[in-house]
Amino acid sequence: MANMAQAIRMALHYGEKNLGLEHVFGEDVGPPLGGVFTCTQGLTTTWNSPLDERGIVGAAIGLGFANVRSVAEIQFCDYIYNTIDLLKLGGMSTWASNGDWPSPFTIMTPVGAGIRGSIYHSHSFDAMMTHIPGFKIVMPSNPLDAYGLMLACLKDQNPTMYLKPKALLRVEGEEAIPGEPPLTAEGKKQLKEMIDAPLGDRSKWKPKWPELQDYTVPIGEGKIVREGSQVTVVTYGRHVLIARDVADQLRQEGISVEVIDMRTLWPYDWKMISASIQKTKRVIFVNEDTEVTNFGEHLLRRTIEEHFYSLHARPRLLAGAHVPGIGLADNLESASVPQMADIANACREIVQEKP
Amino acid sequence: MANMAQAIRMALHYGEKNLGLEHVFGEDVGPPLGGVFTCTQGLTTTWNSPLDERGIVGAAIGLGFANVRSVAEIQFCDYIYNTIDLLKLGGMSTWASNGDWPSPFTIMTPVGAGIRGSIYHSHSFDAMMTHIPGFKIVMPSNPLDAYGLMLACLKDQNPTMYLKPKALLRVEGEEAIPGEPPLTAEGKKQLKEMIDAPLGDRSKWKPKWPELQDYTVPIGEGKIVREGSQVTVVTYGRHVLIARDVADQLRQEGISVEVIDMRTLWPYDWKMISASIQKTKRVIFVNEDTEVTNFGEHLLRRTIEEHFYSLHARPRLLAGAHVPGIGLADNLESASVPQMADIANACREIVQEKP
Amino acid sequence: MKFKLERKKLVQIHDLMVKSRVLEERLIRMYKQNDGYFWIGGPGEEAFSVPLGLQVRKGSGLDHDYLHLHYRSSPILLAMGAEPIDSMRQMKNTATDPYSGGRNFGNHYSKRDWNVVPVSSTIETQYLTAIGTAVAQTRKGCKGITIVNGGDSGTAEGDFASALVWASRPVLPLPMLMIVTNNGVGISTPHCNQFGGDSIAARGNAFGIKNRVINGNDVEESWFALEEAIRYVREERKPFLLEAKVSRLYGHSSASGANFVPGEEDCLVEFEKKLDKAGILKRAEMEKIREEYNTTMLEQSKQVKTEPAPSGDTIYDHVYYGQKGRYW
Amino acid sequence: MKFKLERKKLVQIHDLMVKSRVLEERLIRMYKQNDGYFWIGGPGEEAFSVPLGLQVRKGSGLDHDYLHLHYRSSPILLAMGAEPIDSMRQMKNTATDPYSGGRNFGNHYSKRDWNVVPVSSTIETQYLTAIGTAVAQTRKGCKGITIVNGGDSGTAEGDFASALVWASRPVLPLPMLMIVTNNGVGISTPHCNQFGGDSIAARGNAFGIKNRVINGNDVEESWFALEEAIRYVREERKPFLLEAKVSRLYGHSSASGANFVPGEEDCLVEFEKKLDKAGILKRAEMEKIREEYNTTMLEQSKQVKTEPAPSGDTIYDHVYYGQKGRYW
Ligand SMILES: Cc1ncc(C[n+]2csc(CCOP(=O)(O)OP(=O)(O)O)c2C)c(N)n1
Ligand SMILES: Cc1ncc(C[n+]2csc(CCOP(=O)(O)OP(=O)(O)O)c2C)c(N)n1
Ligand SMILES: [Mg+2]
Ligand SMILES: [Mg+2]
Repeated sequence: MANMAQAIRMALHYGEKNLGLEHVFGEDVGPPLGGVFTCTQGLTTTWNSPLDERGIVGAAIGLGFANVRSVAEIQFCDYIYNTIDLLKLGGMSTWASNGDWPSPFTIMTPVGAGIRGSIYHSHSFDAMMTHIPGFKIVMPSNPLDAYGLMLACLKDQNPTMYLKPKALLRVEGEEAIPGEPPLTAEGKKQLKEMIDAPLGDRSKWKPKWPELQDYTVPIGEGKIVREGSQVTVVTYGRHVLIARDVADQLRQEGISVEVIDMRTLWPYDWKMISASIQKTKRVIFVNEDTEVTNFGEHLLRRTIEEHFYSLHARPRLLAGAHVPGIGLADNLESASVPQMADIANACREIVQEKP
Repeated sequence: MANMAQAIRMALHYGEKNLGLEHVFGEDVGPPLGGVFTCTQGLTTTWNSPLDERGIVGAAIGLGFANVRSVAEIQFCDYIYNTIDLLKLGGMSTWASNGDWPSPFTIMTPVGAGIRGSIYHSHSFDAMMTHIPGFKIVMPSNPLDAYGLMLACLKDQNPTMYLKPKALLRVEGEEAIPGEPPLTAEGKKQLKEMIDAPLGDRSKWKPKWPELQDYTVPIGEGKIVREGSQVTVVTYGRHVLIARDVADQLRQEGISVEVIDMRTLWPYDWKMISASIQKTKRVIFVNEDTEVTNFGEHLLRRTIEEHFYSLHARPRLLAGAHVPGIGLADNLESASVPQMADIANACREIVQEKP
Repeated sequence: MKFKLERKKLVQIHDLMVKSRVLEERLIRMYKQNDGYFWIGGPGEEAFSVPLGLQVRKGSGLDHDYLHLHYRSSPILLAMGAEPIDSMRQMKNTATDPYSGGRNFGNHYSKRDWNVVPVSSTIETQYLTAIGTAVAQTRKGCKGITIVNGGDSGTAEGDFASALVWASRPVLPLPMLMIVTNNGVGISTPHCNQFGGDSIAARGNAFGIKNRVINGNDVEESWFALEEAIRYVREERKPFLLEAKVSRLYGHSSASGANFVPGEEDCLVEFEKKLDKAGILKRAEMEKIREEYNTTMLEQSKQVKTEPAPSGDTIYDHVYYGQKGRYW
Repeated sequence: MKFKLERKKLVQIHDLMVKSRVLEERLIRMYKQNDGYFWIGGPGEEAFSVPLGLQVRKGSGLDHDYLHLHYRSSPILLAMGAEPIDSMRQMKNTATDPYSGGRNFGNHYSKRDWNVVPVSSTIETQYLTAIGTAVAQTRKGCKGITIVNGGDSGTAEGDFASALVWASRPVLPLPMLMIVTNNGVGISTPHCNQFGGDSIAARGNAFGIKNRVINGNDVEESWFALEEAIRYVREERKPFLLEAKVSRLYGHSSASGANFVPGEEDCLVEFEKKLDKAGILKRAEMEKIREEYNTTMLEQSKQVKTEPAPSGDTIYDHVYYGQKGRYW
């Protein structure tokens, strides 16, 4: 019953204890706050960095050179755009040295809209990030995956980018993280008391961690969240939950939707996606980044490369409008990123479409 | 017979004289060098900035706010990646102020491979740039367009991004820039003597500018470089020349290739592209940026949206390999970006492909 | 103690400080009543920022001052004459919000008529855009200057140093007043843990930039320091770096609760004590001013609730200047 | 004049300076003979960089020194023991190039065994990655330090200031030696036009960072300044900022012709004059050393020409650690 913020916290704790994680840092990551979304509360290796994203990413790369495990946070992905050159650099060190230097470090950052975050707390980062070679890029849609993907990152020898769908950080899991208290109201309360920092003075507070177990979601493995036969919806992050709801709803209309949660954006599980498309012959890619030079366009291009002659309907992309930002007012946000109804309608349309 | 560097220089001179251009700046842009590719020699408003791309882009945005015309150079687009947040900011000011502030400024930067520039002098910037809303983005493939697109930028009320294909900067034009000396060996020599800075001491040198005329290539208008009927090749920058050569070569094999030079990457001439696809039913998008989350994938996606059911063959993308950089050695560069043979083969394949 | 400013000015400053404080408290209330999604603002910076707003050469174009501000600048704007109701419109993200049409968070001003460039949430980038207007203002005979402000933690971004480099280039010194309002903290991170050395202002020394640290909680100290700094920049056409120590009275933002934080010096309380003691204004008069603002702004906040929300089909408007609707 | 260093050391330094100069001249020649696409390097920085290379605590891992270098660092690497022929391999972008396998420009070293992190062409980013190894080296009992160098113009990038901020945080001072080799120019742009203030080193003051400006053309001044700075950083576990004035003897790079530029002080000439005068080495001996290096390196450059080029199908190798071939 841990929520995603707690799951990430537990994964980092597991990393500190078992995987040599030595530095968890970023703006307001250390005590007393433990991160603006509480993802780093109660850990022993956290510290507050200067307000300087370039320094943060540079430090992460350097720690990787030193082979000292770190997780660096960029407070919101909206503020990562002054470090693109450094991400490119971090993603290239192994390659540029012709294999001499491994470069293990993890950057995590909250992404996406859905919380009325206005222009600078609503950005998505999947488009730009997938254009940068050399990283492995993950994005969980539930607490268990959040835990398992973080452990996967911490075990990897390469730069990893961990995208946190910010609208899901408070959403509780339906599957247990190995070691967490029982998935009951009681267990939930217990976990909160164990690992959530109290309000008020925290200077003397120490968390009590559950006996957590190893659990890894291998990088590169997607997950079929709903099986279906008529259309495949490929997505990640918060749109997994929306697509799942769409699938459940459309089932009642007699439409069978398969939903794939990519979990890893790069290198991604093409085998799974491709097999599903081969089965359903219809595919919709969904994400909320702006739609021009968008990662979904890459997936669509690959679909065309390999399945053009066997598709039964035009493949589609549902993505964010190509606007400079997400406007704050409700109407503006809703008009800017794909909504549940948009996905449902696209599914209805595509299954009816005849070549 | 001006080459592209001279054409840009002449356009900037025209801008200084007639369009209120007041600041042309960047690293080594002013005297004595006049730019690492000589594009800014002999102008009156040039100056050397500090070695600080963030300051350069920030200054350009601020000059835009002040409504003072400027052209800022980033020495190589390889060094623009520490300013992505600022480009986003510059592209958003008009929108974020709900239309209150215009934001006229131009950034120019050399792009692309083809000169054995190794990792940090070979980058392309079209993928990332087209993902950033709010700019108009142009990229000439010949001196006349270079001139006309620069004037278009200088007349625009919005942020403009002027991408210079560095491999073409020394390539001479086949069409006259209005006012330049005759397109003869004599005229070429004359132009050189008039506007190329001499070797050695330049402190007393002043250029003699030809009587240049207004000539604008409207932003948003592509150009059909070769007419053809069997396949459309859509490209820009240095690959226009390569595609044109491919068309000429394949004509002899009896294959009719239409080549479109987009000239403006955003907002682009979809009307022209779409009409051509409607005619040929076969399309190949070519660029040299890395292929994942690539602008050509956007164009392909739009093609699928509007022409899926009428295409006669799978549409294709030829782009750069998804590697962290262009390796220096010949074999590495050739294997990393589309070569003439790759385009020719793709054309041969696609015209033979039967659904 | 004796004031050096004349009574009229003191009364005006006080009035604007109250107005500004009442506005921020109103915005916080709106947030807490779900009439806005996020609050951030400037309560605690009035003693410094009102004198700043009053000394700006206000207007549009190069001969007036350009302002590159951060998100705690309401006292500056109100001192320049902005209407509180417009801040409430932005808070409520109505279509009538004159600063962003309901697109941006509150306290993100933008006013071309007054050279107030759009406030961006991105920390410290304003020090870079400021370079541009200041370069523009190196034009011969130009009277305007460029003013930029930001917080203390933000000076860790390299952009702050970039501004120092650009402003002090021997070949083109810039008429730029660089302000840092130092409240000793960034969100939850104390300044003293993160910065070696004594002051932020001292960073100017290595660039030959005149600089000074002042108590920004003191109205008169602020007034005269600003007067001196602005005069220097305007006349010498050279940069000045001014660090003002201020308070953060309601925490960082609504994300940290937006509750009054006891223990910080409240410049308005201090100023009122002095005004009272000096016989410039009586307690009752000051109470009355506050009451009146409270009443008007409550009314205005009700008014704002009746105003229309922006419609979804406007999202593409103004990507380009003068453009409306989807353009591609 | 009298030397303070002992004879053996002086002879060693001289030998490495010559070796380093001859290598650069060989690389330039290779470029001019079309055995390489681009030259950039460190002729003119030997008097400073050889003493640096000799004082590095060389090895791999936290207890040795990490080096975050820029593209003029051949004298450092040679002093540490690098083989000239390997630089030629990189120049000729052969598959045998141990630093990048023919991927990167010459003088872009990378050597994990010696903690030399990959040199990147991007100006000033090395000051940011240096933060990371230095943070790692705050581990208790750690003996290694982090050394970073770069040019003067590059200090205009905010990254340089970021390093100052991070290195001097009161809660975690970093064991980092920050070096600026100031040759007074960046490509074509003179330093003096672009920077106000007296020195780059002085920027450390506002952060409480010890700093010093030295004549990097003087071998002994460099040696002892480095000795002092390195000892301070290693023992105190605190940062030091060292600015060394050096020369740029062959212009910026092959882009500006790579020809010898008269008028700059040549540290090797100066050093040889002194060695001669002090009777440490005779002219003829020094000539001989140079001759020998010339001969060997000419041979080596011929050898390099016979070595294989990397093949096109390797472009995907090592995107990830240990991975070969196209992986997606
Ligand atoms: C580039 C960037 N990074 C991070 C943030 C998130 N953020 C908003 S305010 C803030 C703290 C700012 O502290 P300071 O500069 O001292 O200003 P103050 O809020 O104290 O006035 C942070 C980290 C941001 N807005 N922009
Ligand atoms: C971020 C970045 N911007 C621009 C360049 C292009 N460039 C290469 S060297 C150089 C000048 C560097 O001058 P300086 O820092 O003084 O070092 P020097 O070459 O004089 O040793 C420039 C502008 C670059 N490599 N990286
Ligand atoms: Mg602060
Ligand atoms: Mg230099």
